Amino acid sequence: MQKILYFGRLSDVTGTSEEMLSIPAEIETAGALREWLDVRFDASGALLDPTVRIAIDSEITFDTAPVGDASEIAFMPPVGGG
Amino acid sequence: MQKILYFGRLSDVTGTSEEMLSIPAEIETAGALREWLDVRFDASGALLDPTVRIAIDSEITFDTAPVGDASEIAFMPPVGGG
Amino acid sequence: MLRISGDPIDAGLELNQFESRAPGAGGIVTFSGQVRPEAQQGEVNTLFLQAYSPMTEHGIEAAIADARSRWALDDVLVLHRIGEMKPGDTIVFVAAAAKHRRAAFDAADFLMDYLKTEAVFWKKESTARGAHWIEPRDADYADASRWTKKETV
Amino acid sequence: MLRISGDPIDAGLELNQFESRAPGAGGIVTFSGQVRPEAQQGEVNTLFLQAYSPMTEHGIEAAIADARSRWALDDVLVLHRIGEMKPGDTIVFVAAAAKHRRAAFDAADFLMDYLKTEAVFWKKESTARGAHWIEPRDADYADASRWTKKETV
Repeated sequence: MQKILYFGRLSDVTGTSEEMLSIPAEIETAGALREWLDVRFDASGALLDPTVRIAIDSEITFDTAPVGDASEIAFMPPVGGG
Repeated sequence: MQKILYFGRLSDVTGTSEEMLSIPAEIETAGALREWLDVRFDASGALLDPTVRIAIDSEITFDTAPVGDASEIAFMPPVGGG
Repeated sequence: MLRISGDPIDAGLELNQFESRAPGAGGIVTFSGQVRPEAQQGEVNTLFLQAYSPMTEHGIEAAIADARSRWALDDVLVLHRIGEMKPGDTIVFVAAAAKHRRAAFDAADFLMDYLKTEAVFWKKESTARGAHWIEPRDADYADASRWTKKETV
Repeated sequence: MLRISGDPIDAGLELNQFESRAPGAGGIVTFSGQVRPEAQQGEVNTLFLQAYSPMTEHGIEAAIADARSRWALDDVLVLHRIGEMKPGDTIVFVAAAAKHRRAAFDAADFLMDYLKTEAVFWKKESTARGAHWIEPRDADYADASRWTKKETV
């Protein structure tokens, strides 16, 4: 089980800001996870938007990063400051 | 009688920060008053220093300004801010 | 020092505590920001601010370290409120103490530019027309770019 | 608003009162200056500050009016202490409230430059070596000249 976080407007799309998930073994990268979750939530590409960054265990990463060993994966729309 | 004010380091020279004075009729201008007071206080030119400005009734003025009608004459060393 | 919390910020109390921690510093500059009553889409009822701990903290701490490396500062304080707020509530409080007031002004200014543009926060405004997440403003980016420009020009 | 007084300044209290007068302003920048413990001639025992009323007030009020004409400000407050003070005492407190933080920062900065260089005050430091009147510093003049340079360059 891995923790997935959806920040900002993404939580409106997913209906949750946080969930525990068993990511299928064939989903190996952050990029593949984006696509799989976008279909799962019927998000119409909201998770595919290139301005949405993915953080693995609190480090911003690229779509090529492996997700297998991650304990926390966060989807982050552009941050607007406070 | 006219009120004379000595600000900042000038009060160390004159020994007072404020006095009421009858200025002799022949002392007609601010410049003449400077010279007369410098002698009177044995101030060795402290009141003649060109950086010392004279204000008549709260208005900075020149040495040529008449002092006869002034109610308050102030001797002001350079202001250093707060 | 950094504190991110859902509790209300009492700017005056914080200033006095900061002042007593840095006695005789010379000068203290503070910025306190309030939730604005007016939004792009009408009058604000509430503002909701979301952080991602510890990423938000790490980013602000890096900005504080950057400010300390740029200016001779005796002390720095950043307080940021998260969660639900009302118009007029203090959302951010920054204080910088330095012997020279120029350093204190520049550091507070610099930290505010970071906090308003790059800090890891997401915010949602609720008005009579509903709630919407706020995207970054161009003017904020222009402010933040002042600091890097200084190095290259 | 301007107040010159021999009473101690409570910066935190003043900030909270200022904030409640300008609710929802967007941003408030404050500067509080403390009497420094070290002087050119050793450790400061006391600082004595002298004003010339109403000339001192008129000068500061003109600077406030100038700041209001340069930047869109919601409110401005200048407090200056006079008489005898000890190191660590707050000698000056400036607050500027504006919708845009850049205006609040610039106005507070501008007013401090005026207060530290052109304001009609005379000050005397007392140290173990005796008392002496302080003359203007060149660095302060350089700060104040920034504002006129902006208009001519």
